[in-house]
Amino acid sequence: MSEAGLVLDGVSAAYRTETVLHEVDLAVARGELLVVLGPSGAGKSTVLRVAAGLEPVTAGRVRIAGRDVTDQRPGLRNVSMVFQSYALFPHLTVAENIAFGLEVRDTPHRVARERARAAAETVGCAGLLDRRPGQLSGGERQRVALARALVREPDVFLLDEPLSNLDLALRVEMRAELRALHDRLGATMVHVTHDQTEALVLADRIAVLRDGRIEQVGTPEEIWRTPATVFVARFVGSPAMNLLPAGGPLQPAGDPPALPVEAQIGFRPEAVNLDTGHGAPAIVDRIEVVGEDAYVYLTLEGGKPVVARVPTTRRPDRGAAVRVGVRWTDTHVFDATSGRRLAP
Amino acid sequence: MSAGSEAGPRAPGTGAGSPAGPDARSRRQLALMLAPYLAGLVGLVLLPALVTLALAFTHYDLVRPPAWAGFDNFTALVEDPIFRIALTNTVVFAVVAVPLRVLLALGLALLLHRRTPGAGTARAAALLPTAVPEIAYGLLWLWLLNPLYGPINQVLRVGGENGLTALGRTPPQWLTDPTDARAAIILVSLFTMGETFVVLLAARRALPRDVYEMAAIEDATGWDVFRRITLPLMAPVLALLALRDAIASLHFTFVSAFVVTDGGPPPYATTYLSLFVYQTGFEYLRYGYAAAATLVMMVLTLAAVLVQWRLVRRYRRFYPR
Amino acid sequence: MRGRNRGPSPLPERAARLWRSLGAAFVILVFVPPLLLLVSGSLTEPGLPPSPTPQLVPDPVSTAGYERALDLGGLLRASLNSVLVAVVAVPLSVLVASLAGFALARLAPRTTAVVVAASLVALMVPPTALLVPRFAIFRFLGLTDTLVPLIAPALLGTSPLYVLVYYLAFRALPADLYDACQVEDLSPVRTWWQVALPLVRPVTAGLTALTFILTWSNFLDPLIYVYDRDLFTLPLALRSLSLLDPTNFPVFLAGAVIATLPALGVFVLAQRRFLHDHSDPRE
Amino acid sequence: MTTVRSKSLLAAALCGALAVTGCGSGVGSSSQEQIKLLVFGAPEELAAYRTLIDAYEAARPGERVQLVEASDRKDLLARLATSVAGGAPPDVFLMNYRFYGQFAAKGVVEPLDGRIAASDAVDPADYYPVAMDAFKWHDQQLCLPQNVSSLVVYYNRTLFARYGVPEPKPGWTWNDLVGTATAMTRDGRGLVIKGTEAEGAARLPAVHGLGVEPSIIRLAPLVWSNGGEIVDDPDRPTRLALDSPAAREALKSLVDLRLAYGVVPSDAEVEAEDDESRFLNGRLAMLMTSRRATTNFRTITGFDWDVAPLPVYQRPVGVLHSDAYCMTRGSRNKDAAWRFMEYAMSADGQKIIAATGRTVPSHIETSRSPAFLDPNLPPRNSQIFLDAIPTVRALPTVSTWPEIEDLSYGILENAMHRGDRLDDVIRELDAKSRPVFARGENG
Repeated sequence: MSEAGLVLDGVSAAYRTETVLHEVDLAVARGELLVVLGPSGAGKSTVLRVAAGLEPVTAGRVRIAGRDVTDQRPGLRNVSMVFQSYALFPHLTVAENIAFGLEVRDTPHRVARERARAAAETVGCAGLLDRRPGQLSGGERQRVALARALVREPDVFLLDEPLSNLDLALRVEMRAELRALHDRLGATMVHVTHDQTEALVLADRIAVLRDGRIEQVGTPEEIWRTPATVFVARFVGSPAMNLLPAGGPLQPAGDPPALPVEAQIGFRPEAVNLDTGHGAPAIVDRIEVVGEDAYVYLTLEGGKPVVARVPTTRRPDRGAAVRVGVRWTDTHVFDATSGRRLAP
Repeated sequence: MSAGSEAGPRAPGTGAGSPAGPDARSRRQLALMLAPYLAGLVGLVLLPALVTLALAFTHYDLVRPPAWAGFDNFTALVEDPIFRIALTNTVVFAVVAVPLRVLLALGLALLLHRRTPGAGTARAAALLPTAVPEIAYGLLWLWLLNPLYGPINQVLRVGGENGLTALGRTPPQWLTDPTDARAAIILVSLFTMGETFVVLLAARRALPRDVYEMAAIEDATGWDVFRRITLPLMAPVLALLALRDAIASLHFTFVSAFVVTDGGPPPYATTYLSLFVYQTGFEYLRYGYAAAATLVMMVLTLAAVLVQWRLVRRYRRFYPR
Repeated sequence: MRGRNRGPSPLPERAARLWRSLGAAFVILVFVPPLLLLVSGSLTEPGLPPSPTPQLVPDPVSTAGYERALDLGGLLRASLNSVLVAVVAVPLSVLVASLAGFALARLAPRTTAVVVAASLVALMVPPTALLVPRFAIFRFLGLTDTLVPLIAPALLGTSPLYVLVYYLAFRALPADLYDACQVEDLSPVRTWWQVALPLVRPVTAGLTALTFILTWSNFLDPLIYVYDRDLFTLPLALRSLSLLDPTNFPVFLAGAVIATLPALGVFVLAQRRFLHDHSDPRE
Repeated sequence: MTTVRSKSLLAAALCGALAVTGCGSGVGSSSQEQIKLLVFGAPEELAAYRTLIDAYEAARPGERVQLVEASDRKDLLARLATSVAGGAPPDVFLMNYRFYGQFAAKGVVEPLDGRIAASDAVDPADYYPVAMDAFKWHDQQLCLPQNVSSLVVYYNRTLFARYGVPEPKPGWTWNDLVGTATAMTRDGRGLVIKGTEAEGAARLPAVHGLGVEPSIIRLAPLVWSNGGEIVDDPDRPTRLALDSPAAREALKSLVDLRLAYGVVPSDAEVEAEDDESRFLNGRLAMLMTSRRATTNFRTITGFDWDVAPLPVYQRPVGVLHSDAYCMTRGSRNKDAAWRFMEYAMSADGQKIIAATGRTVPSHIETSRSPAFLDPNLPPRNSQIFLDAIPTVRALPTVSTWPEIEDLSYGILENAMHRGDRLDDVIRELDAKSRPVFARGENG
């Protein structure tokens, strides 16, 4: 890995008396876009706030661009942050908002304004410079917040669910722009989200967080193909991965790997085959049609649920008896007690 | 009032949610709900005030029937040295005490709005003097300010000799020196800014937290944060409070001047308009004249209010909703 | 300064908290002594030559000031009257203010604008300008020399300001809430009582305390409208004590303590509600 | 004042409020033949009036008097004016002749000549004429004086004995007063000191020689005694005129008590402890005031005290202090009010008030009776109050006199304590009093 842009080294953090981060190790390479993914309450924002210095650490070190900043106040860390609410100053114009960080650092007024204009152009909000936040739409505010973050050319960008307040179409559009911006700037970015699609689309690498602990760090492909834990496996992907006891009603086809006694097998809905003549018998409970695809919710004998994703045109009827088949090559095996991945 | 960054609430009843507004039955009920207040407002304030203000154009001594006087009372006011002094005293008080009160309240709100050891107690302490009934408060200060035996001057004299302070100076002559007495009245008024304090405390707490975190990331210093964020965000509330205080300052000088200094030390050092009106109206039986002074007082207040209101309006444009 | 919202890493955080605590201690040191002196002064033996040096604990501690104050000022009877007035006037006033504030928040904007403007004008009227015409009204109604003129300001919500505060509070409630009530066909009175009022409890607590204090310390009204000594309220009784010589300070301070304690009590009870520390909303 | 409709609206609202609370009705507003007596005074004085009323109600069953208490003159004026304007005045009020002028001029006070003539109980000849005359307005007797006091010097006999200074004697002069006061101004160790500003800061007197307030009513007898006048024309005054040499000299003598001799407490000392309390606490050797202080001084147990006549400047002159019962023209119950006034003015009523020590009875016979001269109650020398009566003069009666007293007090206080130049003081008194006199009406 090249020189690190941001390193959390065994960082713990607490809110009041409750520990919200447990010895988190995380290294973000320079120029990398890392997405921190996790359900709400997992401590995602705390990771950012600790990196920014808004939250004190109770243990561990924080390094930015090779400097140990653990004891530095936020202003000295040379990071910038985009808040979920954007945190624009309502009483300042867009230009003043963008230039704020420069002006409080005593950058000459004209230089600050020029750089603010340049930053605004970069994110495409140069036409809004004289407006005030109250007059902007959600997407425009988002752009202003981005411009404000990048005007100072910080070592690390911290983005706290910046897309969550936008409607779906805008979110998709901004997602692409954000990725393009990152590629253009080559900046180090840490992006927090609970949206797995956003994470998969945007990230160079994803760190999955659960209850203040890192479950897995890897490229989107690694996260998708080889989830390290049951949690990651089920959190990424929609509908979530099917999970059954290894010796249960459904036996995958092909050569089984060596299995311990207590194991679970997991397979994504895409891997399920309803057309095979063999496999475990199941009853179709309900069907959700989402455009070309249909999700078929089934119950195996013994009551275990399974979801299958099939082309809409080939969906079974509700109440139909089908046979559920899956292959070992599409199956993940987890330890039933620890939830950790066993093979491969 | 809160200057939050998110879209503000719609005015209910006027919003798109209820295009027809309340129906007739509801309107009747709402009118009934408003009725007691309207009766009180009109019957106990507006009509009596109109009567008094009409009497400003008469010679009226509270005893004989009023006689039309035109603008006599007003021309007499212009030439009345005591009125001029009272007016000056009032304006000086308002100009000095109102900003001091608001600034003190703001300082306390900013100091105490967060959880720190002692902050809760300090908040309560800052509010307590406001809870003391006016007359009792006047009595307390009458004693505190006693030039020889009052605790304030006794403390000031600690370490000094022969009735002087440790610095070898005479302690302030609160009740006998005109300047010191004016300062005393201002001091007395400073302790009762509790209402302003509470409102500012609430306003400060309503400010969005992430804006401050943003500023911290930008390494804005305390002064920058205060000047560029806190102050502008709280400015509308501050302006309204200053406005209210300016109006109220015409009234809250009354009891302290009435009980503590009795308008003195001579000549008229703490005779404020409120006391002037009371004296001329009720002690010298020149009610028409006092009414004229009241009218002048109200016109001045109104002018001050309008000026401040325009400033607030100008500021309000920053927050289109 | 205090502008920095969140001291970031442990060290500056601790320093900031320390400074704030020191500041809080300073505030306590400035604001509490006058009240302590009020109590300690009232417990001084009256008639003794005043001590030449400041003392916080009087020597000897004496309740003679209280005895004389109760005796001279008729404070017991006056306290009873004050309580009577407050018990009737304060709830009535809060009721009137909240009803009116709610109606203002729901009525047509034009009506509201007129009433709000009239209320603002009313705020500017000095109390002295109202004494004589009000006397005429109360006499016309045969109410002078009763406690009614002291209760009457409750019709105004005690101060138009309080009505305006309620108005702002009710207006700040989400419009959806009122729409929902309308859909449920809740009458305005029920909306006020069952939905709006419970949502502005801190406002009610604060205004109740302020109304109580204003009513409790009302001084000009009883001075003019009440003749009968048996109807005197506390401020009027204190007024006669205020004419005692400064060296009789234990007596009039005792009176001041008696008048202050109930007001302080109400305030302390109420401030728990409107000054309550909300925990920071966090992830 | 308001339209009938809004009144009835208000009435409805108020009644509604009362119905809700179920309280208020039945308080006050009794339809009995009760009269209202408006007085002001310290708590002890008010107690004296309550005694008088109790005695009256006991002596005349069926009569009811309600005492309306104001705490000071200003409160009394405010109440009286408001209630008169509102159409519900008290039936009787007690007021000093210096202040009744504004009500007399405005026709608030009911003339009493007819009732006096018809009365068996009140005979004008029984009362000191100087007091009766003070309440005549345009030759009508408006009020009946309850007392007739003058300015005297109270002194602390125990202190005089301790320092071996001879006590004041009748016929003593102003110079004697200054000398005595100087000799009685002592520091904590009992040494004679001068309490003027120059040295005052270093050593504050523990005992002051004399207490006298810088007011017109204290200055007037001094000026008169020196052959001067305080106004330009005592019958038709148009200004305060202290510009005559005699008046100027008297004024200088008064302010010199503080500025030159330092025998009078400074303004800060007076604010800290007024003269009456200072005397009461044994730290004032002499106090120039009227009979009114006696009630308070009778509570003194720690030392012996007495009164001496006012010192003579050139010739003996005193100044009248007198309060009277006045009946309001708007009273609904004038006969009952008159019956009470008759009682209060009778020997019985006068004795009750005199027994409190507060008054010198205006009833000549009572003033010479033990009710006033009781040798067992201090001051032993009460006779000097009576001796002074032939020489007392009244201040001019002008309807705006209260304003004149207030404005002159401020100016004189600054003259005495701040040392304003006398010429400026005299000019200011002249200039500022002119418009007030011009607005006034004379009786």
